Amino acid sequence: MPWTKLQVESEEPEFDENAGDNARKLDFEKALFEALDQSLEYDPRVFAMGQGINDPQGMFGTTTGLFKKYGLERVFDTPLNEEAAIGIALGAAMAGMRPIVIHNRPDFLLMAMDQIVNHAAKWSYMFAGQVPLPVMIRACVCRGWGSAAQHSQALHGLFHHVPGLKIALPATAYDAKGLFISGVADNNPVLFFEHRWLYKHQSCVPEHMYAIPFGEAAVKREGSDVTIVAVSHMVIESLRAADELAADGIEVEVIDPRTIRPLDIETILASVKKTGRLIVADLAWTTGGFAAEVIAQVTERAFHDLTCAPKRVALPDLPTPAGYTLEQAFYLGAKDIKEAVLEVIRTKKVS
Amino acid sequence: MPWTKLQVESEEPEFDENAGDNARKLDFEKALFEALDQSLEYDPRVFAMGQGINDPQGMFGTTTGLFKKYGLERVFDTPLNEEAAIGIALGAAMAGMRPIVIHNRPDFLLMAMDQIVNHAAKWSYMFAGQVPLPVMIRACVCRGWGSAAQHSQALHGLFHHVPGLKIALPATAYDAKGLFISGVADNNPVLFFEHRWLYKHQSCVPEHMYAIPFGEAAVKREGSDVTIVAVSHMVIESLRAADELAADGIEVEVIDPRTIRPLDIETILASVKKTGRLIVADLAWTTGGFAAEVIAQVTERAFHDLTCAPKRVALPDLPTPAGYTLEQAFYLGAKDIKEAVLEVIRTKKVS
Amino acid sequence: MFLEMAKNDCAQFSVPNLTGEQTAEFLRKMLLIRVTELKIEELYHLDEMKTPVHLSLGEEAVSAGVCMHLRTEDAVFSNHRSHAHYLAKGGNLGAMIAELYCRETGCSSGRGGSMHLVAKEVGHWGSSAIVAGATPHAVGAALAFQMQKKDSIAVVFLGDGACQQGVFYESMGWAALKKVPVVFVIENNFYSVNSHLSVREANEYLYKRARAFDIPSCRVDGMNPLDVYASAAQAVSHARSGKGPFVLEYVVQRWRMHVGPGDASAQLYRMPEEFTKGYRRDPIEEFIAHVLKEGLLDSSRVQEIRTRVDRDVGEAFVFAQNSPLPDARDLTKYLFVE
Amino acid sequence: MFLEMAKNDCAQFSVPNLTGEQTAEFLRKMLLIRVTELKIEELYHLDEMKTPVHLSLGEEAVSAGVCMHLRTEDAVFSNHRSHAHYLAKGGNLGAMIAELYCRETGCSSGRGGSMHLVAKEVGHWGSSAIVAGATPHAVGAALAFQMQKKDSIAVVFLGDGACQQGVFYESMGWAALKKVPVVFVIENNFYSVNSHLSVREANEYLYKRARAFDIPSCRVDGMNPLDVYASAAQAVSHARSGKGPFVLEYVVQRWRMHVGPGDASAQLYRMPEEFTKGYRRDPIEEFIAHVLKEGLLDSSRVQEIRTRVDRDVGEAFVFAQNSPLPDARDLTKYLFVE
Ligand SMILES: Cc1ncc(C[n+]2csc(CCOP(=O)(O)OP(=O)(O)O)c2C)c(N)n1
Ligand SMILES: Cc1ncc(C[n+]2csc(CCOP(=O)(O)OP(=O)(O)O)c2C)c(N)n1
Ligand SMILES: [Mg+2]
Ligand SMILES: [Mg+2]
Repeated sequence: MPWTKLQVESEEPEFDENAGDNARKLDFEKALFEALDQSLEYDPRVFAMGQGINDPQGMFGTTTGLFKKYGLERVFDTPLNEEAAIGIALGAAMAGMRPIVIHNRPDFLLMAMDQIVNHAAKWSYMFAGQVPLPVMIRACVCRGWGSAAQHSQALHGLFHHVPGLKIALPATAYDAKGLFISGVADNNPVLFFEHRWLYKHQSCVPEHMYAIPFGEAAVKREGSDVTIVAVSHMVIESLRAADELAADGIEVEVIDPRTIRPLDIETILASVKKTGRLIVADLAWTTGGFAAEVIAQVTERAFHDLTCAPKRVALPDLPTPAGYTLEQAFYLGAKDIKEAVLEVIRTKKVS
Repeated sequence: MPWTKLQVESEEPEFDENAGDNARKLDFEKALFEALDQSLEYDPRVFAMGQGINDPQGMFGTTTGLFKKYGLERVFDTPLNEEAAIGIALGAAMAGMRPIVIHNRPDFLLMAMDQIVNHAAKWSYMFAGQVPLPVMIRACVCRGWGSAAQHSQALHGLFHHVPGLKIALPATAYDAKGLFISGVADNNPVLFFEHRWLYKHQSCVPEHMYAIPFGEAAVKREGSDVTIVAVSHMVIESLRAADELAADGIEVEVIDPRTIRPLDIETILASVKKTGRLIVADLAWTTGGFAAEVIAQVTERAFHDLTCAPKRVALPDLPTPAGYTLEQAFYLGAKDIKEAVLEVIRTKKVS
Repeated sequence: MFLEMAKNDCAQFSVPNLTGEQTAEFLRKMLLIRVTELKIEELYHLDEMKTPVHLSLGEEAVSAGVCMHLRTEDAVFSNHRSHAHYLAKGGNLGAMIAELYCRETGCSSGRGGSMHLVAKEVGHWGSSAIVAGATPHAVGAALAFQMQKKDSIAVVFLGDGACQQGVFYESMGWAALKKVPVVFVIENNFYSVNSHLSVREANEYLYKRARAFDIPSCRVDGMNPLDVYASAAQAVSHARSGKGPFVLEYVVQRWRMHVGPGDASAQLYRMPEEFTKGYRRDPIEEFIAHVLKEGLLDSSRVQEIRTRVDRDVGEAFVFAQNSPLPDARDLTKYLFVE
Repeated sequence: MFLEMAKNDCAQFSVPNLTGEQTAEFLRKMLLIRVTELKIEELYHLDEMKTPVHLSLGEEAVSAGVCMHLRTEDAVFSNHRSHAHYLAKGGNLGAMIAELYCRETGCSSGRGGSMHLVAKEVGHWGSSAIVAGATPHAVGAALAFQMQKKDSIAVVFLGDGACQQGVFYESMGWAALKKVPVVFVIENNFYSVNSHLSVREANEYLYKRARAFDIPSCRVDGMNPLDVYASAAQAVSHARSGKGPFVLEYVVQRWRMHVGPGDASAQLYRMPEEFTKGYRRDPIEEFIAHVLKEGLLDSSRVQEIRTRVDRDVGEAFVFAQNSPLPDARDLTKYLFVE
């Protein structure tokens, strides 16, 4: 199938109820469903598997009933293991298939770390590009309701250290569909992280199959005072903060890299050149995470564009507590982003 | 056993052949052997296990023959698996033992990622500190000789993202022994990474059992022009670079955090305050690694102490190539550190 | 379907000789689990227990019957479906309910929630919500007991799903090699969430997995408390007497949804006939009928036990509901132990 | 000791009916492995092959005998001890030797080294140096063949050590469930590096592991090429005819150190008597004696094969030694495929 022939898009259309393709708003989960459905339809080499994929709930509605349309050979439930499941996907990819492996939570990917890090990420390099592994691995980050330490981790920061993987974290329904399709089209292993709180978010989603290229950030809001780089659900939180700050006359620029590997650092650097201030809002632990990397790259490459210390809005370095009084203190959102912005705004420019 | 009563040290003694305790130089590997031997001797709850631990070569000489002294119940070979081995160590720790699990290479720890990240790192927090897991996991980073992508990884950067783990990376024989003993004494899970190229390095190592506290950096060389934060074998490379640079009148300060979790950021900040320039030299991939974290912390907390962009000397974001012509280009050392120093020195101060 | 399965390949046991006290204690354990779970279910919709609960209703005989043979010094290792294991081993009821209410007085001080219970004082060192995650812990504890020359044993509870994780096989291999005192208890309820075993395994007789390592094993009707009791006696004494590991597969019925309240028959999309009338068995009612018939207990004693359990459960909920919540200022506490 | 083991529980096979051509090809495969490995060993001290080599000397019959039954479209999955598998499946000899010399003309362009060979054109999609790492790949490839309605099969070679990794069991479970055409070939040389199986397993009969999943399996004397041939024929045709997975355990002798050249008997610290005189068997010499005796080949044909193999190996080394090294400027090439 000519996956390379797919229409490439990158800017989210404005919703316009009279404008044909742009007249449709879709849930994030429906956008993912559509992307999977279209991928299965488009290329018989694509198949999808995962624990409970054929449940009535169907992985938060993103797979519901697809096995009826494509058969249990192409959409199938799996034994309860992760290491073999991912290794099997790799083997099937070697043999010419394009598997999609679905996991409920990134926490469970740790069982398959060897297959992902020692195998998937290295196969192209070790064999000089001769054996492509077009495998996409999906996992849904969970939050809240006492899910506790083993069922709530946002682990993109771990995988992000590993060369050879591509990592997408969509924040809108539009991006979700386009990045999903790019991920399936890619001939390399792709990790695709969804955040559970995004499933009901809506945006304008064209019906046709379109691909959003990896490594192209989206400026989700323009502004001149502070640059916020945010991923996944933190994009939503950042936009919320930006709205409130605008009321106080502070114009925040919100950049969503959409993929953290590859990372579109140029768009971030251009923004920091303009604003002089950088905040990175991440879903994951502070130490050693994606936020640290963005700060390192920006300070290495554009130190003199920064007028004050960069700042991370990222999780405290702790396992997730179960109790809701602790969860409230643990998770960060619009309020914390707003505070961070006010703090860097207060720092006077010294350049 | 009163592990808390152990003598605490932190500064490496000068070698002095007339000075009793300081009259002895020891190989890094012998220092580790001695630390393990003394730990086994000191506390009957300590035991050590690992694949090939009782080989004649004995984990690079660090375990050789110890099973004869302590019996096969306390120093024993294991089945060829990592996930169960580490899980078993955790279970034994729950039941009151203090296991040491030895792995030839960090690459293999990926098999046990679930036990390390989902279990060891979270047990204290999830159960409100009621169930201590005094487990030490050792692994030796390999380099060169065509070891290739699956047998050469320095993975401390992965684990470093995970709250609940302590991570030591000794660079000298003296530190190796003291950190090892601190690691065994600790009531929490500890990862202990050795670099294969260090085993023949010598330093002054007291015979008695001493503990080097985690979270205390060592200033391995004082200097006023540039701060280099380096770990493990990169400390040796940095000191080499520093020697050469001193000949050109450039005084480099080399700081070895010794443990990256906990990290002694204060010592690093104090140094940067003095030098205004920061280089981080790491064994691991650049993106999302320990070096990024140091830069993030320093720029967040001491932005105005920096007079120029910080810099990373860390591995290219690639799987390790097998071929030696590629290995030469892949690995970094004194030469690269020297170049980085010259580059930041060239940047004129703008404060 | 389940009834047939339960007979299928299940080992036969002669009726165990239970004293009146043992009978009463066994019944109390089962009722404690039953009444607690029903109460959780009853109150769950109030949204005060903000943590996912995996109920063991229908499966009570296994936890209770196995733990009847355990001493305080023995260790149990549990999973996401953890309440029954915790209670059967003697974990404090109030501390468990408080944990579900995410209170500071919870057994894990509100840090763990329903899937992460702990009761150190009775040999329960914390349960893991990673399927099969605790399996090697049990082998490690058993190894420690062996090193310490104790005659304690370790028991780990695994679901049928957990038997598909590689670490279960690695753990059996270690256990056989070291001949450690561990009993692997498989609660085969034929489901992993909503996925029936038949879509996950070619061979549903999970006790056969142990044959790979020459570990003795058998399949038992887990809905029959007497069979559970008798089979566990055998496995525990095997392990305790130094003969090494044992694997018990109990065929059971999970009455509820995978997580949360709600009748499973409404949701399980495969083989719902398993849950239609005639197939559902109640281990507790079967047991009571048996003990009354055999005169092991009289009906007033049974009533007395019921009353006591009801009271205990009621008190536990009151304790939990009135307990303080964790203070957000203590968020970073417990990352490490001293 | 080994001899006894080889008899112990080993399945018996009637002598296979080999044509002259098959005999010649089987012999050629074994000799190719033998001569190549000996040459590597001979030149290794020159430090020009800067990559760890795991030699299969002594184990040649297994790779050769199994691959005799495979087609180009069938896939093999290999491990750190990869040379024999690669050669037996028909991988290009020069490209392999060039890989050991870390040359750009190597099968992996000098990126992989000895443990990471690849020969896509003959169904070898890259070997993993993580013990058991490739096991699920074989199941995945077999699943793909099934989906693609091909009659190809997948074969994975595992050591006795690899049988201790959980993923082997997970993979068997999947293979049984999906009934995919995969053959698991265990090369049981009783050692993982220098650790004897007896310190790692209670039960050394590895073919029994398959019983956990009702996968047919047998143990075979892997030092006897005829038995290897006959047993592999059976397993391969089982898999190819849609009957699902098969597990073959071959008992073999690893003559050399775990890694690098050198007689194993000098170093293996347990049971060195296995390697003392009288116990060592040579599958190739046994095979030649047999074929000469049975008149399957005459001695001039045998000599011809030897000469051809010697020449091929010699040429491969010359090719490799004269090949260009990878250019450091290409370091970042191949992180991703297009
Ligand atoms: C490694 C891992 N994978 C997936 C899950 C998600 N999960 C939680 S419980 C469960 C089902 C477990 O089934 P089983 O072991 O049979 O136990 P049961 O729920 O039937 O008691 C699954 C898939 C998990 N917790 N851990
Ligand atoms: C997961 C993992 N653990 C440890 C190692 C180190 N290692 C490499 S080969 C080997 C021995 C393998 O033994 P076996 O599977 O019997 O194969 P053999 O070498 O005998 O052919 C070990 C332990 C590894 N490569 N991968
Ligand atoms: Mg179940
Ligand atoms: Mg072996």
